[in-house]
Amino acid sequence: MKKLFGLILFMGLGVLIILALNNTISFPKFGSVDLSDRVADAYLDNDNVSEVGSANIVTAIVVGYRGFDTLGEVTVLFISALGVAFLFSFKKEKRLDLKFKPNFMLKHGSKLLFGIMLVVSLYIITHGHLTPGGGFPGGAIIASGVLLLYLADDKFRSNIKGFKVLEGVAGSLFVIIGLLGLILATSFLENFIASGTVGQLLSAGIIPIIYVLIGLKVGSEIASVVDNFLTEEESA
Amino acid sequence: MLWFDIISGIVGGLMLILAFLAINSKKLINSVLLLSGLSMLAVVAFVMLKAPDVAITEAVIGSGLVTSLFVFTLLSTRKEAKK
Amino acid sequence: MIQYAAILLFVLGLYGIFISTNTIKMLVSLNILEIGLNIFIISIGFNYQGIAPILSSVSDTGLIYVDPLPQALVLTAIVIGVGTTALGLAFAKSIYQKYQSFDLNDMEESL
Amino acid sequence: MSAVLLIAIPLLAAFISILFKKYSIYLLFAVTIFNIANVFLATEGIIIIGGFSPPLGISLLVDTYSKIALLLVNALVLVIAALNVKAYPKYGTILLLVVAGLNGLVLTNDLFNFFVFLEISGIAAYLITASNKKPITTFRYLVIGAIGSSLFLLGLIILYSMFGTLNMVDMIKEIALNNNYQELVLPFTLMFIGLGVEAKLLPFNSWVKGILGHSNTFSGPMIASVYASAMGFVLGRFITNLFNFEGMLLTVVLVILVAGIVLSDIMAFASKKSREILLFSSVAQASMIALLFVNGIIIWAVYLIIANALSKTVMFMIINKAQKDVGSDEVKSLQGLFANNLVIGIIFTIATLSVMGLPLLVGFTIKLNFLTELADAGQIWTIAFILIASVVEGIYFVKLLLKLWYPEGNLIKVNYHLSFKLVFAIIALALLTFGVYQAPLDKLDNTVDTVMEVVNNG
Repeated sequence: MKKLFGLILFMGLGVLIILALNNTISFPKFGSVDLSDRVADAYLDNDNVSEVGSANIVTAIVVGYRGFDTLGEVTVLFISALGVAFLFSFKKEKRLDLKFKPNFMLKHGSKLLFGIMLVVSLYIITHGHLTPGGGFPGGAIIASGVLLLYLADDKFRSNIKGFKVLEGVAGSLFVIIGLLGLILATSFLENFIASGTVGQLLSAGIIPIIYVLIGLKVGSEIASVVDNFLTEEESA
Repeated sequence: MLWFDIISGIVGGLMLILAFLAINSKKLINSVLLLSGLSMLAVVAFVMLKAPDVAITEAVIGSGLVTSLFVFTLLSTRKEAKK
Repeated sequence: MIQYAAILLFVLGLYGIFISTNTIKMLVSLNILEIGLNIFIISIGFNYQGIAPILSSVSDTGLIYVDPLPQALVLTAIVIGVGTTALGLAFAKSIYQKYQSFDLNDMEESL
Repeated sequence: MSAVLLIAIPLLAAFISILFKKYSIYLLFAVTIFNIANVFLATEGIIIIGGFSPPLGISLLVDTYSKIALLLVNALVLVIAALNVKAYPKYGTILLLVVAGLNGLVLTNDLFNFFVFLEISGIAAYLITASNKKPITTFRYLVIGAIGSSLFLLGLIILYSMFGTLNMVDMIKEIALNNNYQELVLPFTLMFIGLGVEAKLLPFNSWVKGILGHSNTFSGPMIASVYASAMGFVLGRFITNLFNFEGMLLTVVLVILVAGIVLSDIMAFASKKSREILLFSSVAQASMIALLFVNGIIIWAVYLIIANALSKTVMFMIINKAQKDVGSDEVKSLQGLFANNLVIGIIFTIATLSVMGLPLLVGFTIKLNFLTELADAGQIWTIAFILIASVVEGIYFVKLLLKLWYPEGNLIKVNYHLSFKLVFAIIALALLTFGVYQAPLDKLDNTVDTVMEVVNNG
């Protein structure tokens, strides 16, 4: 009864929000957005596109115009990985036993698959400024590859220390590139490398470099979170 | 435009049903799997809304890694319950 | 249509958080809320005639693109959501280790 | 020096510190001291990031108002970390991220960037409260905090779709052009609720009791004074510049805030636990600060934030240390705490009297001034309720003080380290000086006012 009442109450709230939005004149109707009075219009402007040098406008925004947000975002992931490790720090650790015996094919096939995933993620990361994708999905694919290794082998433990070092170094390099922008150009995270021709692999200035760093950082952070979730206290 | 509305209506309706089931399901593992399905449908919605970057990210992170984290949490605690 | 569904998903997530006493259920509801919010954010930049904001060459003129800014924001929001969920699950697990349950009602008196 | 270093250097230090875990706390000291120096050197105005002019890219806004906030936040983090270096040595990296997150919150001039920093500082706060060893309360805090920031995000997205910009100064101009407040009610309500969750405003703050009611010498002052003051400054920025409450919404917000002050003072009155009395008192203060900002009394709101942060640091630390040694925070079991600790007792009394607003202390000056300004604005009902709340506040604080001073039965022993006494004495002296000597206040408040005007005019 309480649940039904709650459902009606919250659905009413939702309908209220929808009605309020429908009655707002400045709120554009779905599917008929006019970009000309938004700041996004400038991002699609030809001069700006060739200045930033990224064919994928979303990448241009994520790493270029709003690169500071992205720095904040990898920090969020960093701090939650830190927190997970903090909460799961036991005196004696062991691998979580999944009670699942992998066969020969899976055990060796997974290593091959891991290699393929690594290559794919590398492609996705380095082509982030040309095609959909980039640092976040690429890094997440690396982490999924690590996850696969964990699932295929009951005894597998990856090198957590290595992840930590990678995380720290990639993050520091991100900030250092930002500071280089402050020193070599005028402002933090400013592009200080020529942006080249739009559409080529080696273009867009610091965007591919930052995306590689983001990919490494996201990958190592999520992988260390996965490792932490797969450890437990040894009950002996 | 008409087809878009029909398909998006179906996707949206399915998402609402899945969300409702996920909230009200008795077993935790079912609720987690329904969330994963919901996330998959969200990927479809992102593709329809012309957001390929977001779709890829959601597919890998949202429905893959988050679900596995949920499942690991449930797995690690189920074993303790048996003891 | 999908915009309304997104708002309803958002309030469904809120509803789920308020009625459930189970930590895992609360996190599932939080994820539903975030999915709804993400779809809503994308939907405010959508245009029926628009195409995905990736240029094939600089000289393209007269093409309508969908708004790229909300997409960039959602990329950030998704990753932030993963961080919150992972931390929440870690807390849920440590609650479980302390009280042997996910249900907050089972341990209200020991609070 | 550029103000962006205030955010970038702590982040860099945090990323480096996980490679050298043992030295992270020393890195924190170095970084906060560097930041405090940097606040004085930083140039004021709009700081561009990424080399794109404001509406395109993200920018920071540095003015006297944000400089005061930065100074307070960084100095308090330094003091609290230094006093807890023995008891909680593992929090160096997290505190570095707290510094980066809160500095970003205060400085940023971009709504979505604000949301990102809200998440950074929020997640850091969950980890700080994990030191309470009460995972359930922390989990509740995490869920409520996540809802709050999601509501904030929803509100800002609606604003973006209406005005097509995320830059705050730009947004304020666009809103002034639009001149239709009716449309803004929904996004502003959502954003206000989202901020209210973090700023401990009453109907949205169900997490506070669990968190501060079980706090320790580290998490108590961090949440009750550092986070509270940063959120107070941020709330002030939003209320005076962006929200500009009008009409129905203004009435609703005023009623909520006044009810928040009265109700939380009554709850403090009814409580028998010393930490709960303190936490309800700080909830009342948070609502009071928001109320002053809504009424446009910026100067005294800023001083209230500073005075509150200073006195709450002292009070939470003293009570939490006593709780740790005695094992209970019931007022009864702490009776006669100050009979053995004369210095600590005097300092605690000064801080309490300042919060109550007795003459000769900074709390009195603030209260007198904002009541006069409210009277000028004709807010008779608000004044009446604030006075009632003050009387209730006075009664429960005097009761608390009497119990803590006069022992009953056997004496309890709590040892405060010399460094505690020294820092507390300095804070108490500051509260006294500001109360008697007001010349620097008058000079400072003008600048706050003028900068606010500059921002308002774009």
